[in-house]
Amino acid sequence: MSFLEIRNLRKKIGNVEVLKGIDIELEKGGFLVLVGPSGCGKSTLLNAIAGLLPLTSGDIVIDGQVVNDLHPSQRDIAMVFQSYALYPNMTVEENIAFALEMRGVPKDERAAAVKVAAKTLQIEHLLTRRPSQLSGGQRQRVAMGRALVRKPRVFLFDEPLSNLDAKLRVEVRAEIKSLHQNTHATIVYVTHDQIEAMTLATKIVVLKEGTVQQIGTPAEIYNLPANLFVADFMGSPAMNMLDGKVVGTGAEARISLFGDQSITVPVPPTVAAGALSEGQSVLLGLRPEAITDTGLADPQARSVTQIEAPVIMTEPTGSDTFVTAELGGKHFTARTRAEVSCQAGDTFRFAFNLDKAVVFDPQSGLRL
Amino acid sequence: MSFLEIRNLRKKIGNVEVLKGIDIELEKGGFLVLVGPSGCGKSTLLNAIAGLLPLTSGDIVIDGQVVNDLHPSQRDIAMVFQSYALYPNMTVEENIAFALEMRGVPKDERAAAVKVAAKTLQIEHLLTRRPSQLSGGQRQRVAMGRALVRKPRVFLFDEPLSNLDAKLRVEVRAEIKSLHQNTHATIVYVTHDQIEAMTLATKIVVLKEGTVQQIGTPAEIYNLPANLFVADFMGSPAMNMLDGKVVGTGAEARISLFGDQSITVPVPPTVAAGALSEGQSVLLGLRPEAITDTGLADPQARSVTQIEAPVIMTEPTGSDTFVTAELGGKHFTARTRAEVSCQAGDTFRFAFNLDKAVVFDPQSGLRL
Amino acid sequence: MSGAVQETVSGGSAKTARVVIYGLLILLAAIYLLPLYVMLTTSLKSLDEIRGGDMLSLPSSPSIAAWTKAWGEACIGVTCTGIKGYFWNSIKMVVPAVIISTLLGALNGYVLTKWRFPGHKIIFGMMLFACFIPFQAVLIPMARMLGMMGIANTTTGLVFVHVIYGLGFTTLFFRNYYEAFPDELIKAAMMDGAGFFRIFWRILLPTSGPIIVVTVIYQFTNIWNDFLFGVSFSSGGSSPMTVALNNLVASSTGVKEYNVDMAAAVFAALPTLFVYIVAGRYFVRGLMAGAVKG
Amino acid sequence: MTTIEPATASPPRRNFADSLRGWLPKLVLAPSFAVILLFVYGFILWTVYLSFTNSRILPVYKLVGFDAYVRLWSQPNWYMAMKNLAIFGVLYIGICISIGLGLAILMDQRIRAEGILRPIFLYPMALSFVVTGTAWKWFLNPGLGIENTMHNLGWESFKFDWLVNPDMAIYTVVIAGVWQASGFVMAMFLAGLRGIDGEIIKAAQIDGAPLTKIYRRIIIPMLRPVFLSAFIVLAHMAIKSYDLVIALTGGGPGNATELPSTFMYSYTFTRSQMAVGSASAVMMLMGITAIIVPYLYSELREKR
Amino acid sequence: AEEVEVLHWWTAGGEAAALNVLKENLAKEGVSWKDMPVAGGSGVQAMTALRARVTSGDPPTAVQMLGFDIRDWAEQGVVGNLDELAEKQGWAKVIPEALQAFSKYDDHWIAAPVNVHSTNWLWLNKAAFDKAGGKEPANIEELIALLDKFKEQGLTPLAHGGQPWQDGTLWESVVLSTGGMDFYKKAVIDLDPAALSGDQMKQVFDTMSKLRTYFDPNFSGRDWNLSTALVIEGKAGAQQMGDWSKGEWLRADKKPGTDFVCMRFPGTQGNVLFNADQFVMFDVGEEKRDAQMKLASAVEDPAFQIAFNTVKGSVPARTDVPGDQFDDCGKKGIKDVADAAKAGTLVGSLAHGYAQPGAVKEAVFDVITQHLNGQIDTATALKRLPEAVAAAK
Ligand SMILES: Nc1ncnc2c1ncn2[C@@H]1O[C@H](COP(=O)(O)OP(=O)(O)OP(=O)(O)O)[C@@H](O)[C@H]1O
Ligand SMILES: Nc1ncnc2c1ncn2[C@@H]1O[C@H](COP(=O)(O)OP(=O)(O)OP(=O)(O)O)[C@@H](O)[C@H]1O
Ligand SMILES: [Mg+2]
Ligand SMILES: [Mg+2]
Repeated sequence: MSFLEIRNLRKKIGNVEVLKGIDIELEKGGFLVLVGPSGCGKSTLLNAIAGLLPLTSGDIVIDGQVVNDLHPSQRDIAMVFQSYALYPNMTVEENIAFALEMRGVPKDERAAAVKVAAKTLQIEHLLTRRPSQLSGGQRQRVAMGRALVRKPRVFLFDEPLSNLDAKLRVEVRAEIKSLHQNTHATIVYVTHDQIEAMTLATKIVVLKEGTVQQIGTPAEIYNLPANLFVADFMGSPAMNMLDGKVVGTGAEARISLFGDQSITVPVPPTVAAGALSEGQSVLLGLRPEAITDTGLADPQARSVTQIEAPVIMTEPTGSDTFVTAELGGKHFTARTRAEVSCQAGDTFRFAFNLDKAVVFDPQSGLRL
Repeated sequence: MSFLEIRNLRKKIGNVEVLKGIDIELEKGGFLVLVGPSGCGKSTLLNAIAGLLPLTSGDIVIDGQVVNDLHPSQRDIAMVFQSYALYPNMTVEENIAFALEMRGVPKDERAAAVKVAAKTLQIEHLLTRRPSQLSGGQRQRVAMGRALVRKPRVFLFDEPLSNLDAKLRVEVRAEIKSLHQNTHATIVYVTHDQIEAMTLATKIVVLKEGTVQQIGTPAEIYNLPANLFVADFMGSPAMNMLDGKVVGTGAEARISLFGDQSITVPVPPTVAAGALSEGQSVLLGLRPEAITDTGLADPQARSVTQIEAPVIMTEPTGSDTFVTAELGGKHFTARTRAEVSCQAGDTFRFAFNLDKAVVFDPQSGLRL
Repeated sequence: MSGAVQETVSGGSAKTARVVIYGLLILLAAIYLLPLYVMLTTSLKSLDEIRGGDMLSLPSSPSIAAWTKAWGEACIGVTCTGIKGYFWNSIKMVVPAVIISTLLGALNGYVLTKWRFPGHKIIFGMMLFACFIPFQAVLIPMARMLGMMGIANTTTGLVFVHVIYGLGFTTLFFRNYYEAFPDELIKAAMMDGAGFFRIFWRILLPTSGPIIVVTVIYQFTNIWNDFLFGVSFSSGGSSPMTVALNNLVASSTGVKEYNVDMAAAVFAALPTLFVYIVAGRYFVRGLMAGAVKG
Repeated sequence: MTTIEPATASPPRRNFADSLRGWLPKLVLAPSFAVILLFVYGFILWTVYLSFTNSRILPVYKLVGFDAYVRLWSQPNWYMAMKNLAIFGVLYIGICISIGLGLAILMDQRIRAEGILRPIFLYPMALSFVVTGTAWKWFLNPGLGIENTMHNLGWESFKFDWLVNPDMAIYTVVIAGVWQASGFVMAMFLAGLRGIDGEIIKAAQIDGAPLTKIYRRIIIPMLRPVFLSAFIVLAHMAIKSYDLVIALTGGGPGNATELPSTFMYSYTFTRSQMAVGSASAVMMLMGITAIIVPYLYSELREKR
Repeated sequence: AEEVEVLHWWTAGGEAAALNVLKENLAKEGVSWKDMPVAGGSGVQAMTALRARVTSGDPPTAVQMLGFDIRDWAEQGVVGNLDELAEKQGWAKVIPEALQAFSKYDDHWIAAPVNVHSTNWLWLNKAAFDKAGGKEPANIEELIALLDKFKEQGLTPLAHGGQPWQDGTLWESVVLSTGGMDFYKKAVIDLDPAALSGDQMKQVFDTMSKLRTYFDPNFSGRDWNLSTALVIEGKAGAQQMGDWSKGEWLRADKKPGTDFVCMRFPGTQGNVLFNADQFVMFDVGEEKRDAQMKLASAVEDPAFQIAFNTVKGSVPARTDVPGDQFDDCGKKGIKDVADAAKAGTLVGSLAHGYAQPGAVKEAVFDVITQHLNGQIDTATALKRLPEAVAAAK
């Protein structure tokens, strides 16, 4: 049975419907990540769960109890904000203990609880400082401590890492992950960083303009995006979308690419049987890492097609080199090994691994 | 001959020496990227080049001319700021034309120049808007347009992409790159994003606390970091540093890892001949992408060692999975294929590709 | 601008709470309005009604006779042309004084934040401290200086005095505002080839709207309401409004025409009231933007 | 905050245009500063000098030592003024801040009519006491004002004669002063409240703090800088208060509402004891300095 | 054209109208009038403004001024010289000596006196007075008895405005009544410490305390004319005030003898505490001197003296002006002044600056007001009075 349930949730702010009927379920101990472009309603949804915004319609159910009318403080939820929202006038210790104090927990119990939380987060030496005396990463940890100490039923995180620099972000991400693994907390987490979403989530919800685009595990979202929006949104560089046409039918169907009859690839295994009809225009979605130099091609892959194409630009990142090439007037990006040396203008031979390719209907944008 | 030369540049602010003798040379049309942790003096150096800060000592030479005493407006330099520094009260067109206006360029010439720049950057439809009505990416482009229109001798960029979200960053990065390739402009670029540095630079300068750590091409910096600082700073996740001890001498020398006599690897080809002596403690630096699942191991690699280790944590990013494992009490991170399924607690067999491994002296921190 | 406390899911007591809040606010507003109310109603009453009646009652037969008298007929000294002439005197004094002091404050704020030099803090501190000098203490030496400069008893002299003693405030306002103005914009303009003044005119001033509003409101009300400088450094027909009002209201002999006094007082208050009501919202916004450290 | 120094600030070789560029900011500031130096600090020095003379009706410049100070500190009026300033200052500042904060908090509860209410609370600041003094005198006058109104309404025993009661008159000055300044204080607090990060309040709500506690424990402590600004503004207004007293009580009944500012004015200008007046001005300046300078110091130091 | 600039605090009502006569007279001589009215607190603001003007080196042509202020300003060497004109018009003969003492400094004429006020008057509402027996009180005791009768009628017995100068005006009348002219001179003019703290002074303060009980509760800070209005309207029985009070009665269309009674403050008949408005001529330089002389001459013009003083309630500063255009009170005033001038009992009023310099005056006021308002008791007042005087000297 699901622990957190959101049923047909709608929220109007002024005349704008910001959330247009959201349905989500999350099991106990699950880690739900909400992703979506800026302004899609992620924070609004999180605030609604927390009770910081009244709902227009729909229900929020926690552990079987409809909490729509409960005040935020009675929902037994903790929240970590993007700005951390630490109380600047209190020490770290007071910050962490504040929620307990509000609940009337006796002083020595509070102190003990703070100690435990501080130990978990390795901020014991900071307890007497004020937020202004902390670095970004430390503040982040205090904010987590404040949530942790309450042992709430649900944790909410609103873009907690977006104020950190890249290096720290990786570290704190790992901390959050291990925290989740150790405490088995139920978490709803907002981000617009796909890597964060992929690495942390047990379940990802992709939102766009107040509607759910897809709900699934990270692997499902990444490998089997429900539509073009999800495909494009998750992953960086974005998934390549190659114009194709179905040639042949049934088991013999192939897809010709780049408007070139001579380049055909087999229908990827991800496509549902009978979803394609001959002559149909499709978009073949292929992640950059599925297009590589021939040396890197996955030896276990079932269908690899090699295609030569002129190189437009190379971007060596050190660990890999992204190569942008052109075929049929369209660009695509491949991820090759860092050693591969090719330059703009060269013609290069790419290995297309079609095991993970997905096919979309260009009209509806849905995956076939 | 170098086009931009910085000779023994020092800058004191108050009592603090922020730049401690910087020497840099950049050829015409080069793309120099300054990287380094926050507060290392990147912006200060850029401001010094621009003439926005007086030097304490040293020289800045552009095209053979010492410009130390020239006012910023006379150095023929354009700068793009992190915040873009668009004039909020002017339209896009006025923003772009401002520098020309200040130089007394007649109105119709200005309009023509703006048109050309706007076309290059595809912002023609935005010319009458104000900065507040633009998205982050659009602002970025206007800021570039403002620099571009002046056709300066040198472009300076101070973290121009750090305000953009991940997706947009990739796009604009590509734009800057093609801009550089098309205009052959001489560019000095500050960032603390390694990917940006790697993909854009023809030359990278790594700064730390006001001193140059290493100057080199992106590949040199990434593959042959001069010291532990550079090694750690460039690349994400960071380079794994494995404790090692040299066993044997000369051509037979190997390095035993993890304090375990039975795990030995050959001395990597990057190590200078005779740099190692028997029994010496070393740090073996290995990038995460050089440690993979056995299925992905580079078939062309010369020395691959397979080692089994217990898995601590896995982080699937979609395109890859980062696996953190433990040996000899130390953690290391491997980049495996996304398909690889292993979980915390499993024992997993890793392939260590030593072609690109580097060895450091743990005392001095220098590469051997 | 949103309230600090947002709307949340709320219990049943919220309705009563709102009633209490509105009730309190309306009650307080009524109390705050009383003096103005009394001034207005009194100015519309006849003298007999004022003497006999209740201060708070509404006028039984409102008449604007007192208004026309105050404006055009009341005697101040030996001239009986009402306060209208003095109204314009005040305008002639306030407008240049506000413009000049605002402009100088803006320039000072600009230099003190964007063109710092060693000692800028001391200079700013000294200018700020100047805000706090009691004006009574400067009357005599000021009169001497004005005499020496040949602008004693002129509107120019009054403008000069108001500019000087307004400078501290205007500089403070603009400095705090420009402090938050990104340096990078200045750098960019410098590299674009703009000089000191052009940066100011073209970049800073056009974006100083909120703080200009605060400064203008502040200066306008202070200078308009000033009495001490007005009575000391002006004479007779060139006196500002407040001096004329005082001559009308505080005269020690003769029948007190309270309705005329009040009408004149309302006239004297009109411009500042107008400024506050029209620009009040920008005032809080401007305070946020710089005058108050939040 | 970084500082921009013009590139031309230090290099050795400079042509005229460059050196002008370096000097320009200072040149722009110079007139204002010079004027302040002369017309504020020069005058302060002049006042200090006068306090050591025996100037009476007009300044004389012959020094006679501390005579004026001796006389100042032997004036019962001066002690009364000091005592009144203490009472007035404490109450005026305390009540203004309390009411201003209270109003700001009420106004911050998403009030619909904010646009109407704000100017109502602010307008007293716009009016001089030359204008409103008469109305206030009426109000507080037992025969005309509130007391009379209450009597007319049938509440015969109502008594409000503070204005004419020497022991209470100073409190009427407080009332009128609060009326005038509290709206301005409200605006300052409102600006402060509007500047508080909404997420912090959300966090406190989730932490289970009721509204009262959110204000008491979180918001009000965060407004500390506003308290300081308000205190400074009010303190200096309290010390400089002059119109208020003159319009309301003229310093009476007796000398019950004498304040240092009225003391100084009357000794300098009506009593022809300019030296004593100057001495009292010097004392006032010292008082202001004691309040302002530490504030200025901390204010200017924290930036860096 | 010639111009005079006149600083005065007759800003409204009849006085301003009377000044208009002066203005028009001057206009006939081709001199325009630049008005510089500064109202408030019997010239407090005016003196401030004057100081600013003089300091700035641009004094007005003439300034309305009282008593010792004139001397103070004369000492500063900023005033002009009227000797020539005074000589020509024979001022010395027609202006009482006591006044001349202030109009001249160092034997030079510096001011043109406009009028002579006297302060030791008592004003009674005729109806109430008649009801109370209609007998003029001859001393303080009888005054108290009269006030008691007013009280019985349900009136405010004594209308008083609680401003320092009004308190002082009442006080000086009480001093004069209690101790006679000798005591007044000793205490107020000579500032004899013994007199200031002696038994007679104790009696004065006790009387003040007694009189205080006949005030209405609203007296604090009230302007004198409002107190007069109370008597006019029959809400109060009596007011002690200078003769300018009559102007209020006249403006209310009341007639002396029928509607109100004017009498010397009980026990002071034969003595006059005077207060004269004078136009002090400042040193304005040669070009403006001619106009200044015309102004001074116009001020001393008998026609103007009559026109002005009938309105103001005071008596002409010149003793040679016929009194037939004046009402009964005016005639009595003219006679009293003339008699007193002869008898040497025309003495300067303390409350209006003709007995002591401003500093002393204000210091005495301090004690009087505090005592009257119950802030200090009589013993303290007696102790403090000589101290305050000494400190202010
Ligand atoms: N108070 C408000 N009044 C009007 N519109 C609002 C308000 N709050 C939010 N919105 C609108 O609701 C939409 C969703 O906002 P929300 O903050 O939930 O986006 P988000 O997904 O969190 O974006 P981001 O990634 O930028 O934080 C936006 O279009 C926003 O403009
Ligand atoms: N005006 C100043 N006064 C004192 N120290 C300064 C000033 N400006 C910069 N610094 C110091 O100089 C050092 C370098 O600053 P700089 O801005 O160049 O760093 P940076 O490398 O650009 O950092 P970031 O990546 O955060 O932008 C920092 O330690 C900073 O504290
Ligand atoms: Mg959000
Ligand atoms: Mg920087």
